[in-house]
Amino acid sequence: MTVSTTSTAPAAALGVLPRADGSAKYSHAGYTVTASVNGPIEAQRRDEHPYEAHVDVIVRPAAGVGGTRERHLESILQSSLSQIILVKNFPRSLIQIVLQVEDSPENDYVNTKLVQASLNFSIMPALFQTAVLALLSAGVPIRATATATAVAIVPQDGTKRSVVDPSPRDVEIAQSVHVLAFTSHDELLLAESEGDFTVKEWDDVYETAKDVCCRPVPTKEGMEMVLDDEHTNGPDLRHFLRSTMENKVASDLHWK
Amino acid sequence: MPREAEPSLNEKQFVLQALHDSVRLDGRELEQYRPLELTFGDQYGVADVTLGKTRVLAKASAELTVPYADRPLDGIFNIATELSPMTSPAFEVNRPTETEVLISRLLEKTVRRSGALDTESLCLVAGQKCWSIRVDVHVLSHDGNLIDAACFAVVAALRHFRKPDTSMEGGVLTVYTPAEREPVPLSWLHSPFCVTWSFFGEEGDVAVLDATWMEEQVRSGSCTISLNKHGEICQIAKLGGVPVEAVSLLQCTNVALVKAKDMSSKLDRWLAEDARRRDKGGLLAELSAENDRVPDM
Amino acid sequence: MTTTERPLVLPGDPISPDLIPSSTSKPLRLGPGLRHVPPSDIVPVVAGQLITNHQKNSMWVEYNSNRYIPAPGDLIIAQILRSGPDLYFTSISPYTPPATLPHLSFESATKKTRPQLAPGALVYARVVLANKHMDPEIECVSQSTGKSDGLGELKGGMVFDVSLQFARRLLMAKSKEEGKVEVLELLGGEGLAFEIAVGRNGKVWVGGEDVKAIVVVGRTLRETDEGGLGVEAQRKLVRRLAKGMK
Amino acid sequence: MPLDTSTYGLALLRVDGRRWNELRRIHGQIRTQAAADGSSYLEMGHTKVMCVVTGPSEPGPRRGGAAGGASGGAGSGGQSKDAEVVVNIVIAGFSSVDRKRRGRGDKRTLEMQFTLSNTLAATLHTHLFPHSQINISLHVLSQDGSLLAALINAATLACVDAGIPMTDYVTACTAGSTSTYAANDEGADPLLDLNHQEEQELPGLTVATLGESDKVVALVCESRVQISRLEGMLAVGVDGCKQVREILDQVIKAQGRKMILEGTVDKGTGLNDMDLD
Amino acid sequence: MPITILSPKPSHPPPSPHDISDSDSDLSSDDGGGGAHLDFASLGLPSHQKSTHPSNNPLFTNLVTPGTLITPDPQWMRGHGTYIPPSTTNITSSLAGITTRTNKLISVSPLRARYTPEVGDLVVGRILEVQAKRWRVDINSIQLASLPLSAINLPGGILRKRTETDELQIRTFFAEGDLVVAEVQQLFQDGGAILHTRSLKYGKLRNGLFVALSGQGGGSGVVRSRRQVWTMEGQNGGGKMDVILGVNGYVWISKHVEQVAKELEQKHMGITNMEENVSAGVYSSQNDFIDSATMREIARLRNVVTALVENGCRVDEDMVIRGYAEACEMAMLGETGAEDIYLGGQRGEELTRTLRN
Repeated sequence: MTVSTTSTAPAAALGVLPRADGSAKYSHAGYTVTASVNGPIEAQRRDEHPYEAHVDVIVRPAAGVGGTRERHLESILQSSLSQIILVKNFPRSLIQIVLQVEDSPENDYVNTKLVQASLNFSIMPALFQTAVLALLSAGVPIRATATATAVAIVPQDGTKRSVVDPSPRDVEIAQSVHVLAFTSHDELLLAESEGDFTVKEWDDVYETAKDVCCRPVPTKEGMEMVLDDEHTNGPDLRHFLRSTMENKVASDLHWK
Repeated sequence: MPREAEPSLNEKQFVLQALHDSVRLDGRELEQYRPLELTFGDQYGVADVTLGKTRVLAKASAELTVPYADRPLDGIFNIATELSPMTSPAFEVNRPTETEVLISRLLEKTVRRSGALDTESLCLVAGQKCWSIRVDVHVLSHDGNLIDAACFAVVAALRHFRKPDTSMEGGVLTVYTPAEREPVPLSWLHSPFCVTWSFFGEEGDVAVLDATWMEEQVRSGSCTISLNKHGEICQIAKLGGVPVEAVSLLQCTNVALVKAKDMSSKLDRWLAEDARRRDKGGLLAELSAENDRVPDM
Repeated sequence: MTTTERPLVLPGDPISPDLIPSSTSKPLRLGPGLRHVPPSDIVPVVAGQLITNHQKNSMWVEYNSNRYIPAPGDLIIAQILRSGPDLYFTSISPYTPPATLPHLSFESATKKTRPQLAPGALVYARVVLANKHMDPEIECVSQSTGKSDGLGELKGGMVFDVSLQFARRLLMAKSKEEGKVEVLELLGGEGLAFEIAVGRNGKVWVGGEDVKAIVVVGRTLRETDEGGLGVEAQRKLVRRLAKGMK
Repeated sequence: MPLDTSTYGLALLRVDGRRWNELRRIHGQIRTQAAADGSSYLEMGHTKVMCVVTGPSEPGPRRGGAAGGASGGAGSGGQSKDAEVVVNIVIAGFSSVDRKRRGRGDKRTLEMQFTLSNTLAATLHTHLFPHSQINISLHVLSQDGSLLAALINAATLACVDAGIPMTDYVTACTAGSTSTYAANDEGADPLLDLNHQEEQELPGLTVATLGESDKVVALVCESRVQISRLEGMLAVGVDGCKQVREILDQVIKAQGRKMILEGTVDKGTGLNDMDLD
Repeated sequence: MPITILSPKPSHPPPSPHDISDSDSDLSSDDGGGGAHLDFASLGLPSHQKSTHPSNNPLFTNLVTPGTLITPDPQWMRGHGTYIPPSTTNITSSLAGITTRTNKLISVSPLRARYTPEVGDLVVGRILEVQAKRWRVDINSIQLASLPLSAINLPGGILRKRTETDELQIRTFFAEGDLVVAEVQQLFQDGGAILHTRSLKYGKLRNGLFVALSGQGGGSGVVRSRRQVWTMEGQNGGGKMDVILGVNGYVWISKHVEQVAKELEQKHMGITNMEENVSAGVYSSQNDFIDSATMREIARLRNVVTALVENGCRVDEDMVIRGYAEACEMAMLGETGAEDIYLGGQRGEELTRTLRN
């Protein structure tokens, strides 16, 4: 089984929405997502929890009205983000995360139906990553940072190939698609799978994803990156996250 | 949902006092817009408009569908405006607020009712097949004057948009995927723009263009005028509020025309720039014969 | 200062032990952005620069945000929402539960002589009580001296929103040296007459007679904050705006 | 069915036989509902509306969302203590030819509610009634053009009947132009008070003014028209509003006279009666 | 730039200004400036009125409508129902009503308006809300009135101290939906009223019937007068009836209960004594037995009141007593005799016509 990736390096900008507490715009693998984070703010009575903050995630497709698929994505994101946010610090309050999809890669071979939007499962990593960046931008206390990726198992010439950050075309022909997220402590935070796969395949996917998400932070010399030719699959998300935050902190603390 | 915070009495008084002295908090002239910027997305039909700290994203999309029974010769054209909590936590999902209804009505009147898009050209087979064009307006950041920004974004997105090409041969309708044939632009008739005046004070004697959110919260009335560069009014909406001399309203309309012409030429320029940028790669070169597939329509 | 002394930390990053002050005489004090995980781990929860003060035996993470979380002792600008039977409900930051301000928490206030504040009035106040399970409480009088110490209603003027960090820099005792913000002195130097009150909740109140002067002060503050201007750029900005006023 | 405007140029008569500057018949009545604080019934041609005003009174439980009607003036609970003007419009299914039912969330109706409530809030002295609500309920029984204008006029009448202090009457009417924008006819004449047929085919606007002044409270134009024609249309509309004000004033005065004659109210003391005491 | 009306090219003479039909309630502006239809008959006015042109009638000179300029003379002071537009001295009417002048004060009393409370008014109200230390009472005004717990007579006499138990038991005195008669004790700055029931005349209402009319403030309805409460004999075998005309337009007609009268007699013996007798019975919500004849007469009295209002008459003691007597007579002339209490439509008109003459 070979591993391949089609995507380019991710790009992100923080604080793009001047009126939100925190915001981020993130583009990767053809997806562009903008997120806003507001909180902790007053929770509605029905969402109020006496001992912890309610995390509200809203996913809005670029075109068309959201449906059950979006609600499903929201509930997955909500439960995994609640794990890293220190919800106990803000009882009875609300942390609201709104994810607006701006662009998703188009499958040039199909004319999609758009009025009833149904977001593709493989958008998950982009949504997740944008949410984490926006939380960092808002300064909402979190336990650890986290990175996420999608891996598809695509049959090819009788063998199977796993693709990191699959394109819509890959997803269409894939046997199974998996989304995994890891915290900065290398803990598995989220694992969602669709399709047929064996335990062995899942193990492979896990290793691939962990490799993308949990690459050790390069030392100051940056030599490791060059020498380590095994790690050429996919972008180094953890490094990306750190350098993005470095820029943000540097510009915030320019006066120091 | 938490209520929208109201400005303090000090702020209200100060803003009014300053406006009476023709001073705006951001140093603008009364009839001056904030910097208007537009970026197109990688795809066709995505327009991201910023007006100061107000930011609106519009995305146009097309779908094949059946025309309405009472209008068999027309395609379908809709503008969807929903303010999400991203705009402000005071907006709730699936609970339309007054602001939302008003914006959506204004866009509807300005763009749809004024016949900016030729809906007849969207019809493919009378009574059976037509295009349904939909524009989704997403307000990402609200710092006043959503209407002007949203209208600009909608017009920009629609003019930038390309729908899949179709052909009719021997009664067989073929819809080509983007891989087969380069998508085609919509049949566009004229470009209307909204210009919103805000009136201040008991007498409504101070009139200001492109109000910020703070100014909107203290204004006593507003009037949105939609025009195209040919000097045709598409819509005027002064929905109550402080009484304004009829003569002043006529002057407002004349100034609005100047602003609309200005927006029109800006949009033309940006569209041309984007077209040049896209053309460079020679998009058609990317397509390879290997990818030809039987169209699914 | 080199970056090694102020390393970038992300939430969950391990902190190398040599950065943790090891004085045995004083207890270790953790500032904002850090979390103590028993038994002995100290973990950042926000992204920022880790700052260690060996003298005071304290450490914290320096970061910027837009959402004010009340802390006791902070000076803030609050807006009266409504009056209850014996206290005012005030707003410190948008969309958060109201903070309470007892009617008697004003200088020499009694049941009969308490100040009458209309909904929408502004007060400069100090946070007395802030904890995560209760709505915060603020006061406009010093508990120890019974004096207002400059707290109380802010009359007239205008409020400008700035980032929390910029408000903190303005409030620093040596704002010019430590906070690298010189605009207020510069504006005063240009001959502008104005009063100012800075709230830790990211609000700056500017009072004065001249509407134009207040607007210039406000624009200077906002542009310095949003543009992240250095001292030299601040000088240029003030010169430009002050010139435009005349 | 396109409106045949070709004959207008010859006879200068409109489809219903009116001249360019003529209003249709206006019939107004007040105090039509005994139980209400104020009520009115108004016909402008074949457009017929009914209005009931309740209040100013203690605001009821807070309504959720936009479904409960648009509110103008100042909201309750905020800093401002002014009365809130809440308008609710019900358009009867049988009021128009197509018998189309409009749901509660219909955006056109919501927009009209908003317009009406903000129009009335501009004249009603809402500051006199702190923490209260003025409920205005309108029912459209029959539609033949100039609907918004008829609603504004009916609401004004009902508010006067309810004894709510106001700066002056707010009256409204429509104005149009004799040829469509496409005709690009520079010599197009303005028209006063459009009926349904004219409203469908010709450019038009609704204008509401305050009292006898030229001050425009509401101006709604929903059709495409050359900017050069706006002045003429607006002028005719503003003049029409003044005529409507005169008519509404007479409706109120007639009721007042009736009450004086019946002895329900005293005749009062005026400035010139000073010698009497 | 003044507004000009652009007239069509082949200029026709504009239609004559609309002849405004002055006194017509059914007012119309016909095509081409139609004529006025004067139809006094529909107003039910005496025919001799026809000759007077309304605008010349001195009766109508003080009738004003919103926006009417009353005087530009700055020597006058503006009162209720008027305003002065900014940067002028013009006292302008903000209501449809009648101007009244008290010395230098010009005000307009509306043809009709909601009740505005004044200190000392006797009102009938309905408890809408029970709060910790007060009730909120609907008195047909702009705002709900409040009745503080401290402003009622507690069982056990006036000297009894109010305790926390009373606060907890607040619903046992008045609960939602109860009707009370009370006096306006004080007004808030914003016009809200505070009531009290610290007198035996006031308190919970039972054994009777409630009628809502429009109150003092304009138009037909209850007017402020010398006596708002009285007891009258029922005809046709009915017992004594109490009538309470709340100044706010709420009316209560009930069976007269002797016990209260006895207590009133005791009043002469000493107020403290008597106050102690105020028992929990005062706050009972149970009706006493009412015989059917009294019930019928109560209903007849109610119909008299509504007929008066329907036909634009004022409602005061004199009118009600005379109206009741007249109604009894009218009933006796009919076929069913005393059982006929119907006073709607024509019969009501007939009744009021007799009373007016």
